[in-house]
Amino acid sequence: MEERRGFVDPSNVPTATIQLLKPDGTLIPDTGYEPDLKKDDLLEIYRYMVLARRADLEGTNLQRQGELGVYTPLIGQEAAQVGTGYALDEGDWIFPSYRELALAMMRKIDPVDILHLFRGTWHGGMWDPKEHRFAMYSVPIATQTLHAAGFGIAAKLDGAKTVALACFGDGATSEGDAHESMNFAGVWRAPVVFFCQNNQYAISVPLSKQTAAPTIAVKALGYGFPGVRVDGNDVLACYVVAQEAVRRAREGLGPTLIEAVTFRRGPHSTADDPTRYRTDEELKKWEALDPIVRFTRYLEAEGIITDEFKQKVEDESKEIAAHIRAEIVGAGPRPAHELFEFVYSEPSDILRREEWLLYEELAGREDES
Amino acid sequence: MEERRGFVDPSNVPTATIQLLKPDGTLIPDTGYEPDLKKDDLLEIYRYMVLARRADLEGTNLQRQGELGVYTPLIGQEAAQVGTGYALDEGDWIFPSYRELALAMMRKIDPVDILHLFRGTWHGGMWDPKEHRFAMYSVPIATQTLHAAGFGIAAKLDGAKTVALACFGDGATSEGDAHESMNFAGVWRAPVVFFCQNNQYAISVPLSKQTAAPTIAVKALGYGFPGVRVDGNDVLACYVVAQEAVRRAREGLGPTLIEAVTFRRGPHSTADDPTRYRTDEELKKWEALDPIVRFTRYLEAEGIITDEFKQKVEDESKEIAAHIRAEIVGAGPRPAHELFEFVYSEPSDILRREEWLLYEELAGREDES
Amino acid sequence: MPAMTMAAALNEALRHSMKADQHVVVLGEDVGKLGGVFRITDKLQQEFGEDRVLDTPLAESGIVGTAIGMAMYGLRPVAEMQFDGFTYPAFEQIVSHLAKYGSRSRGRMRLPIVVRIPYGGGIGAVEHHSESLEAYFTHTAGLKVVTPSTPSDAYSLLIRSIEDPDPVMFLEPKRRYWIREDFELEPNGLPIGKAAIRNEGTDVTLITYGPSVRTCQEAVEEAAADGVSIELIDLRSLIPLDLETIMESVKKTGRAVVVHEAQVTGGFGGEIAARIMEDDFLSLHAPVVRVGGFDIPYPPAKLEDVHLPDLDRVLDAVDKVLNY
Amino acid sequence: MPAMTMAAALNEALRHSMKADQHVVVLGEDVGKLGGVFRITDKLQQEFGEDRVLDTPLAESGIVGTAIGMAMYGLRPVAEMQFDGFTYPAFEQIVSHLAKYGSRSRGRMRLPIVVRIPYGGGIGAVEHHSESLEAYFTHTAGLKVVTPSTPSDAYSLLIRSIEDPDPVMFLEPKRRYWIREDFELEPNGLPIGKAAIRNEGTDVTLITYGPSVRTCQEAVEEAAADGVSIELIDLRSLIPLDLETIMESVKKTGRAVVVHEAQVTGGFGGEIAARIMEDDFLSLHAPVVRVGGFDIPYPPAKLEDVHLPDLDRVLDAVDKVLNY
Ligand SMILES: Cc1ncc(C[n+]2csc(CCOP(=O)(O)OP(=O)(O)O)c2C)c(N)n1
Ligand SMILES: Cc1ncc(C[n+]2csc(CCOP(=O)(O)OP(=O)(O)O)c2C)c(N)n1
Ligand SMILES: [Mg+2]
Ligand SMILES: [Mg+2]
Repeated sequence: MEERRGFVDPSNVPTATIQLLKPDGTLIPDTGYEPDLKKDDLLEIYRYMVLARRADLEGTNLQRQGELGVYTPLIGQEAAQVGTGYALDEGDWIFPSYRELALAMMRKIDPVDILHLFRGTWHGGMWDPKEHRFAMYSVPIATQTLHAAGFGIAAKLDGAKTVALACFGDGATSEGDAHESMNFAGVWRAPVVFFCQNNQYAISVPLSKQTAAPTIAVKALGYGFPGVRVDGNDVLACYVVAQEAVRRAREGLGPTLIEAVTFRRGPHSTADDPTRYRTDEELKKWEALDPIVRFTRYLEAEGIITDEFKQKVEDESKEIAAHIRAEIVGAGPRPAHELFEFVYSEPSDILRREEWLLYEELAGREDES
Repeated sequence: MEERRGFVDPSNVPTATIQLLKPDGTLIPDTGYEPDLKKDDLLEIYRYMVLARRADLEGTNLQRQGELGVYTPLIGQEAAQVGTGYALDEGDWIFPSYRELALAMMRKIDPVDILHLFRGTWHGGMWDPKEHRFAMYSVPIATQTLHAAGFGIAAKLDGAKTVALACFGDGATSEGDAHESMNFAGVWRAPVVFFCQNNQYAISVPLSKQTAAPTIAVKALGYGFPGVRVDGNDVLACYVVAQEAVRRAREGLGPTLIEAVTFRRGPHSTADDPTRYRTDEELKKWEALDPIVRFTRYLEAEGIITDEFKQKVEDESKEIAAHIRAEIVGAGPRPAHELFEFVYSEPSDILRREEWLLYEELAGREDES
Repeated sequence: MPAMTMAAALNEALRHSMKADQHVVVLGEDVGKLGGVFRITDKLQQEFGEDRVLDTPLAESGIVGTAIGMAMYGLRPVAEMQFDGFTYPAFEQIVSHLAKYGSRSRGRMRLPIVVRIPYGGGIGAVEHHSESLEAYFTHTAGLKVVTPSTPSDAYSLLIRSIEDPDPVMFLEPKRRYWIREDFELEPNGLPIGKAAIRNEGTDVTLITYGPSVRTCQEAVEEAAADGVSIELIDLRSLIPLDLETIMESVKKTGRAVVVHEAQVTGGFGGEIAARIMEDDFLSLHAPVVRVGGFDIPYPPAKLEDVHLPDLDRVLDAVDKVLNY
Repeated sequence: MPAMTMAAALNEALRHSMKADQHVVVLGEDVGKLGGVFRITDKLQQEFGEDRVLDTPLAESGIVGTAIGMAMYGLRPVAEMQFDGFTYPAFEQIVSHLAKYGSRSRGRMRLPIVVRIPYGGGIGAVEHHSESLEAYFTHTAGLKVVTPSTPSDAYSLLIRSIEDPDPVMFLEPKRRYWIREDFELEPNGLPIGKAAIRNEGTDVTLITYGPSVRTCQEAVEEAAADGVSIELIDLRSLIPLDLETIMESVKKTGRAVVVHEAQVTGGFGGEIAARIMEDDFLSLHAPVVRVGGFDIPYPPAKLEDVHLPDLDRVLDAVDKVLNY
């Protein structure tokens, strides 16, 4: 970094982005990275990306049909999530925000359990966080990054090798909690991978209005650990970078900040109208960089994937979609008593009273009808 | 900055500190900085440092005598504040935390008005912030940095050339508000100078436990503006660095983060017991780096200062101390009605009622006695 | 003029204030190009430019904290919190500075800031988008707390809040954004601190505010059909509180019910109930009964209807105080 | 054993819990080498090491947020907020996660976290060091809110709070840190959620908690000298609230006064007053009267004595309900 009379200068921050695959799917030579992925791994990665996209589409469809209150589409970010998730061990924990469908599916969470959140069945989702090592969805921006930091610090204190993956967006980098989490994790050199999906927008706000930083990755320097920019639509690049970050974490070298440069091709949520703030060209440009197309071309060119396998995955994705529809369409609410059941380990007297009041009301409603 | 396979790496961050004066007071050649200070300026800087130290000592003394509830000594940080403050214009605004006595005195605030805060006469202090372009003291750590950012943004929107100086400590850099303020100011390229007095400790917590960042200055990169480390016990270095930051701000180039490396030689506050967490050697080392001694040696060696002038300043400082004692010792409380007067522009009915209640109580107390 | 929604009325109020005073600026997440997620700031950036309508980074403490700095410079910022549940990151700036700066500076530095917050439930939203957080502010001296229930009042109260020299937490009942009313675009005569009697009555005083006013209006009609005459008070402003209007009504009716969406325990209803009792115990023929949400985190959308006070819950309470 | 201060009792409670359960960790600003600004964590880092007693960076949202992550890992964190007024940066983590994670996860992820907060006034401190913030938490479903008034209770309640499976806001009445009591270092029989009757009486029920218990005890004695018999209830836990003990007493006395330091408007006193009225209006011979601070930001030290409820203000209220 050049020093202007002793000043550190943002204009000298490297902005290069790690890429292994060109958009046409050809492997870039001499990147210094060599993914240690066998054929089965590569096909599994392909499979997760395709399944996630299909389940995601179903989320959007179901919202359009009135079956979900709202939905936050993932489309375009499959490589970032699957590449990163593939670098984790089963026992590692994932701390999602609200767009981590692909990561959730990699953790064997039924997408139905995610969509129930958006249906309004239950806040947080319906899965067991301990069974899946996948925290509940977290809507308040950046707050979950602190949970990941705390989890990582606890693992470190415990001498465990568990890694925590903190998922957040470009907009989230502006929140105080994102700052505090990276700072805490840095101080303890905790095994945390900070995984920022820079999809260029926070609802309508483009990155240029979110921060003047030359990259998001450079923010890591302020916390004393490395940061890296990776092409978020290149699943192999996302994998190798995450693998390095996970290795560092597991070996006790501390956190890494990954900035996966990608694009949110859908609306922020189904309630959003992106035509108000972004152009068609922008969208088209990123559609041309589709992560699944890119990876498929690579697999095809290398002769790794067969039409048969593609068909198998296509069939599986249809099954998932059908399963989602079957479970979500017309699903009833949870029984009302659950509202009182989980507030504390034991409901208080006042809560019990209120619960009785509700039953009386509900009985009254039934009498009327 | 070296890239390790595309990673930005904190181990390559420059940690050099800008210094113009050696501890023995000799000028370092070829620093690239040439302070544009005339003799009168140099003497004025000397004067402020000496007066601030004396007023500060009086704060500690008065607390020891039971005249103040608590006091947060400044000793050791005079150069950082006076050097920086001297680079500001009169119309620029200062946003202090609670240790900015020297800056306050440069703004012609009567130290008595500061000490009344510590006496418990009035929260915030007794001065008029608009008259002195000096915001009220701010105790919640880092919160005032956002006020400085907002002020700077407003000035920018207004096309004004006013600069906002945000004062905060090394510990404050951990708070979300410090992050958010630098990020906001960066986005608007607002005329804000972020002035961090890195005095090595946040109460008992040393910088090494506060952050793993190689420097505080490097945090600026994450907000897209320059950062700089300066010897905070070298008043000339503090001046030139602040001058550069103020110039950038005034010319519309945006914020700068200054890390003034110094030491809090006193306790955190008079309620604190530093023997629990720091060594005598550490203190001694920094006493040897005393900023006033260093600057005096320089002024003497250059033949700028006379014994007569020193005496004059010494006399003035005694007057100030006497003035402080005279005003503070035994000072009565503010009249109780003021508690109600300032809550809103107009007290509400309920407040008026409560005020009456209080008067009845006070009358009752008098009856009893 | 044709009937206008509350959302449009708020938009017009902002427009009015921005035209009337060039020191008024609007800031928040997505308030610019997008016009806010509820379109309350729709087209304002087009009309007034990026220097008057600021899309901020995603940081609520930053929004309120910089608004404070802007006010110190001399502006009159109107800050938007995108949803109730995202106000909490700004809590320190609100409680420790926004509420206290006037006092701390001995009245020399007032902060004429409005913090607009769409609040309350009933819109089928995901978590954190349906919070009734007014009680956090009514317990914080130095803040004014205002909440309209009709489009015309939304218009007036927002203009008056922006003109107010003190910080105002302006709570917008988001489930009522789309109710319509036919009214002149002129601030009405009611200042902040004055309640509105939405229905005169003699049997019971029903006290409420914001989103629950509508529910209570239905209760008034339903009760009237049963021959029960309810006096309906819409508080409009919780701080300052128009105790006079409340007490006059209770003196007349001898019975009172307070309704809000927030959980009952620790809610503002307790404050009103306690004040009524303290001020005029002897007029009361029955205890003041509170109607509100349960003491649970706001429920998922599919269960919010069992949580929110509805017509029946209000009428049950009215019955209870009548038949005490 | 010799009389012990509340500060020392809290220190012993932490020591006991850390010995009893290796998952208990303590974290906060200056809790390590310094032992906390009030020395509540004194010597714990020496005894249990830096892996059990963590000096954190200066960031309260960070402290509570990482405590949540630690609890998710399986630890039982005890987080210290250095002062009441510095809890606000953590408000979002407290309200949006600490309080709600149990519900959100359908009971699968409970957060057994204690957030210790020295609170209240009376120590002659500078701004933000004397806040009574309990009402913010009592209005937040999912939190338990506990506050001791004596050294022995501080000891018991802290141990029980650490054992509790739910998040507990543990409010320590800092002006009472130095009161002394002679007691066995054994948790007493009273669980969280049970109030203590500090004095049995027949004429008036005086309900209070935390720092005000002491003030009310003086009032009890003073009133007794005048022949007035006060039943004094120390709530110990605000959430859950021991309504049973309160109502039994009020049924007996027919008169109640509630005392706290917090500003009256929106304070927890309103909740108690409203509940008493709702639950047993007919037993009341007089309105429940609230005694508290004024509706102003906490005053500067030199004026705090006129603000804080003192013996006289309590006795005035007792007179008022007696002579109603
Ligand atoms: C604390 C908080 N403030 C505001 C919101 C409203 N909100 C929801 S998503 C969003 C944008 C998030 O952008 P980013 O972090 O880039 O994630 P992305 O949605 O792009 O995945 C905002 C402002 C929120 N959920 N939480
Ligand atoms: C939000 C907040 N948390 C905690 C405190 C208590 N506190 C007062 S000063 C201080 C340390 C500040 O350290 P630093 O920022 O380095 O400033 P210094 O005191 O060294 O000048 C702490 C923790 C506070 N005032 N505000
Ligand atoms: Mg984004
Ligand atoms: Mg410091």
